[in-house]
Amino acid sequence: MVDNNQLREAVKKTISRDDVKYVVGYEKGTYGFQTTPCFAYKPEDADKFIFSPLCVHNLSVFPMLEEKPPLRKGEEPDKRKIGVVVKGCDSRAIVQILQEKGLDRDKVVIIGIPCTGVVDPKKLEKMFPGHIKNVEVKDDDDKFAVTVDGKTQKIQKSELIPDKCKTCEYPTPILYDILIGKEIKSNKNEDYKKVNEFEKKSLKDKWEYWEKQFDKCIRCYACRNACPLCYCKECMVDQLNPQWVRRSVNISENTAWNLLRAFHLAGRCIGCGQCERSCPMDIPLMELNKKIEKEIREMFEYEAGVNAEEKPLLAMFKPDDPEEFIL
Amino acid sequence: MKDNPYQPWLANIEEIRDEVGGQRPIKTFKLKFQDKELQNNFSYIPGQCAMVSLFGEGECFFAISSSPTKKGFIEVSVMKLGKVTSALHDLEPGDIVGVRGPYGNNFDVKGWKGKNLIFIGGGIGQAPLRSLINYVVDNRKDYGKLDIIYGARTSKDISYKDEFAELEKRKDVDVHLSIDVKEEGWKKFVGFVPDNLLKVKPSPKNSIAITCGPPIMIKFVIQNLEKLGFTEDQIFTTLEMRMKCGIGKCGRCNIGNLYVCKDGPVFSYKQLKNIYGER
Amino acid sequence: MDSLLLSKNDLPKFMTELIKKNKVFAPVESNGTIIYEQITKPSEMNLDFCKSEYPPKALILNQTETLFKFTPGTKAKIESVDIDEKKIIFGIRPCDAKSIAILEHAFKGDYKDPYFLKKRENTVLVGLSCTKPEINCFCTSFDDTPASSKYLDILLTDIGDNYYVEVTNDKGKLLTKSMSQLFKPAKDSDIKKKKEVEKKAVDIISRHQKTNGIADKLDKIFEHPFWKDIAFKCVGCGTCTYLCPTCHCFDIQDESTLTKGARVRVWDTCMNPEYTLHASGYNPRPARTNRVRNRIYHKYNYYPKNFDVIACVGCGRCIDLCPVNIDIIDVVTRAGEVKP
Amino acid sequence: MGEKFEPNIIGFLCNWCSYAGADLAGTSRIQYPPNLKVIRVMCSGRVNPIFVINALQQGADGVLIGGCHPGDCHYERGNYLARRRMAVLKKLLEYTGIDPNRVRMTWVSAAEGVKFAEVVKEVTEDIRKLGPMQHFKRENKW
Repeated sequence: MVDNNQLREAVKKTISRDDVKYVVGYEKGTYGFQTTPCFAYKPEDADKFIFSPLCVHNLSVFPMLEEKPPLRKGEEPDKRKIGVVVKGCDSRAIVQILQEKGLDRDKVVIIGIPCTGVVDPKKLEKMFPGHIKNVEVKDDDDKFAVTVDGKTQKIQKSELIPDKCKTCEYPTPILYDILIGKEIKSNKNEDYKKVNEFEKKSLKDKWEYWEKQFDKCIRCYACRNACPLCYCKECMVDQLNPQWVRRSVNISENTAWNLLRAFHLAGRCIGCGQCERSCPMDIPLMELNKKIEKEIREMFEYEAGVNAEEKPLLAMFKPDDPEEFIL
Repeated sequence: MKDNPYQPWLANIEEIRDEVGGQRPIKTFKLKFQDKELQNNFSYIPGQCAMVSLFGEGECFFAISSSPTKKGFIEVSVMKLGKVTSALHDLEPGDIVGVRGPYGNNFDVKGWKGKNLIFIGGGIGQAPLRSLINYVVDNRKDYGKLDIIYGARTSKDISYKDEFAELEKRKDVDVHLSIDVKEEGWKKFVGFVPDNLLKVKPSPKNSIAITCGPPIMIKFVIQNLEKLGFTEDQIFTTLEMRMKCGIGKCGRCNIGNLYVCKDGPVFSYKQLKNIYGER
Repeated sequence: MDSLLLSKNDLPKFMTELIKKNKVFAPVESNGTIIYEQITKPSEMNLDFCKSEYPPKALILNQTETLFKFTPGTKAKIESVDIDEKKIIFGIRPCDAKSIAILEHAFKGDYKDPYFLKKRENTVLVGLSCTKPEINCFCTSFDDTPASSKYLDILLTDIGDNYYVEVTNDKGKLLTKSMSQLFKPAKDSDIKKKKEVEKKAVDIISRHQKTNGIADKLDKIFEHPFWKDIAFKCVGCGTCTYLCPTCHCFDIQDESTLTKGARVRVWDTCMNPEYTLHASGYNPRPARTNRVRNRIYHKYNYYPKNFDVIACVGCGRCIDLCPVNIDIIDVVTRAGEVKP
Repeated sequence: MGEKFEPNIIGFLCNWCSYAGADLAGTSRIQYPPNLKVIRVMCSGRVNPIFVINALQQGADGVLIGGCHPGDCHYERGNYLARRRMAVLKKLLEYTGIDPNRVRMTWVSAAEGVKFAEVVKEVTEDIRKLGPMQHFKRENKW
């Protein structure tokens, strides 16, 4: 359970520093159970900051979205830091970006929040449909206390949390400047149950499943744009010369896009689930990401986003990497 | 094709002229429609544009740089920049391209009769002006004094060199060329186009100034024109944007509620001041 | 306008007849979401829904459309494509039908878009009144109701045992006349029942957008810092524009193999920086603020200026699916309140 | 139908070893199936998975990547990096229901003409058994 006052104090303190441009955190959304990213430019702005199990967004995407307009003559670049409120999983995204040198450590102030699991907005909306006002969700040990129109109901966490939280190994941010509350140790274990289950299927069944999923894709690239780790200046699908993936929407191009997106996050995806949450067509993108995560754990004993000093997975090797598939 | 604005007519490349070499070369393509009747009926006014496509590569929106007074062909000048323009630069005479148009509005050649015209161009921005200059020169008696101010980075970057030489020979046209950086053997003005404009000092009386070039140049040219006493409805410019359809449907070239492809590319400074939007 | 009754028991018969002679697209449940797909028998339909996530505009303004075919390279030839397909969209909601009428403004005018207009002409819209609007529906903010027949050829409204059928034009009449044995004339009591159903649906809608004078207001606040406030949380995912039933922007690209090719038009989104990027590297809309503002202005200022109608139907898709809760109801209402 | 299926295989061979190995096989007149269409790359590390996916899209039934033996890479580590990449890609393909045997990798040195021919034989036979690649081939339906 996070104390909102403590969070606001920390944000106030951070934004009062001269070398901080703004702090990004969460505030209440415009309707229903929504929360939304919010920005503090001055200490008063901190008063709207909250943290609750509804804060699902991975805010570490915002430092990467910063536009760098060309400087006018004699103009100094804005070297101030950006403050980010992060949960355990979100902090791994920052670690991973630091590892890839996408961001300098002294460009961010990390306000860490030990997280005991967020809710899956889709599951919540299904259970309590159609509520616009007067709703709240609070953390209550192994339950969520969901308040709707003054009536509070306690619901087992396992019913509402997304899959990623069920097996979360890093509830406390790995890297932080300020920690709100006490560290939490995880007793959970990533067992890749779903992946193992799916692997047992035949190739034909697997393709049948994915063909249906990829067929739904409308190639809006929301998965890419929402992902904190998709920060390439020019994405390979936007390249025109050569044009690897055509823009027309059909199973061939959709499959190519989805496979390449997953591959480009190999050893980089930290499992925040932002892509799947943003997908308007509900494609289970995390299943692909988890599969790769499992394989690199098994093959290379590597985990993304835990050690900023390590080299990126695909930029290094060990002489004894598995090679039984090589002729 | 007539009832489908997306489908281009086929045209043969008659001739390709190198205008400028170097990093960003410019070539002028002389195009002739395969359909003779169409070629004879294809009418346009200076300032209008056409969509030129290379099949398999894509389409680009260009100002028609030839004058409608020269019949039997159209010309476009292309700077090598992106995918399509690079592919166009690899073409040879005889190759086939697609052309659709003419699109957009035009310079008010009728309304400007009897007025003094000042053309201020920079770099590839001369293309739409060239069409107008040739038109005006071919109808010379309809117009007052003509001043052409043109600048490029170096003397090698000056486009339409031969035509400028021809114009310079004429007594009824004043040509003021400039280059940005000092060069041996260059006897004309050295400096930026807006400065050359101040040196030439055209009178605003009964005059129209038409400017086209890089955005930064246009900005300072307009400032200097106002200094010289030009009012905002005496200044005209042409704009460019990324375009795909050319007919105001695809949405990307809007400045406010106007589409540059359909409602532009020619705008008076008065219009530009009154619409808001990114450009 | 004709007012008729169709017994609910006769709906399958009606649909079977339609399918016999026409390509019929209807709401179908697939992987937990509703999409409009071609059906071969009435039982494939699912009419228990509010709206499909993927807008039915895609049946007229296809996401991928072949403009024409060609032989690539420097010795090109062109071949036109056939666009004469006729179809019926059954179960389209009044809001989605309105969106098609709004889109039509953009595609007619000086240059007529044959692909959209032909398909529009060849499509019969058989609508179904919406009886259970969801939390983000706000069609009533545009003087419309979930049971308005204005933009449809035929509108069916569930009034208990029967569908109350409104036939608004000749296109619709042609359909109902060919199966006149299935329809009975409606009585005054049925009209009353429809009104009740309509009122009930209207009452469910609890979110409203203040659109009064919004176009004029936007004229005054283009440079307002308010837009930065709104846009800063945008991650630029583009979901709002892809799923918007009134967004019409597209990209045109050539696709080719060595021997054949086609010019293809695909949906595009103004939320992508690449959308306006010039070949020279210059971008007139480089920042999120520019792009988010352009989206709102296109709908609430440019469109009213050009075509006298707000390009929003209040379906709420962009609000439902925005990953960061940029809420167009809230944005526009607040824009109406900021001081210029 | 009735015509025997001849697989189309794209080979990305590294300039320093595998390509030279293929050359040796040729000059030594060792027979190997003509199904392999070779694209020379400077190093197996140059092979971006996008190449592989794109080849499969454009009508290849299989892809063979040839590099130097571990430790022999002209650029010291290119083949090691390629090995990691392809290991991940193959797992990903398998997970989505595409037979990972369509993407093969081999170490062939400049002296191994015989090995090269054998590898091509094996890969061709394997892919012949798998049949044409149909999962996400471009249909070019215009």
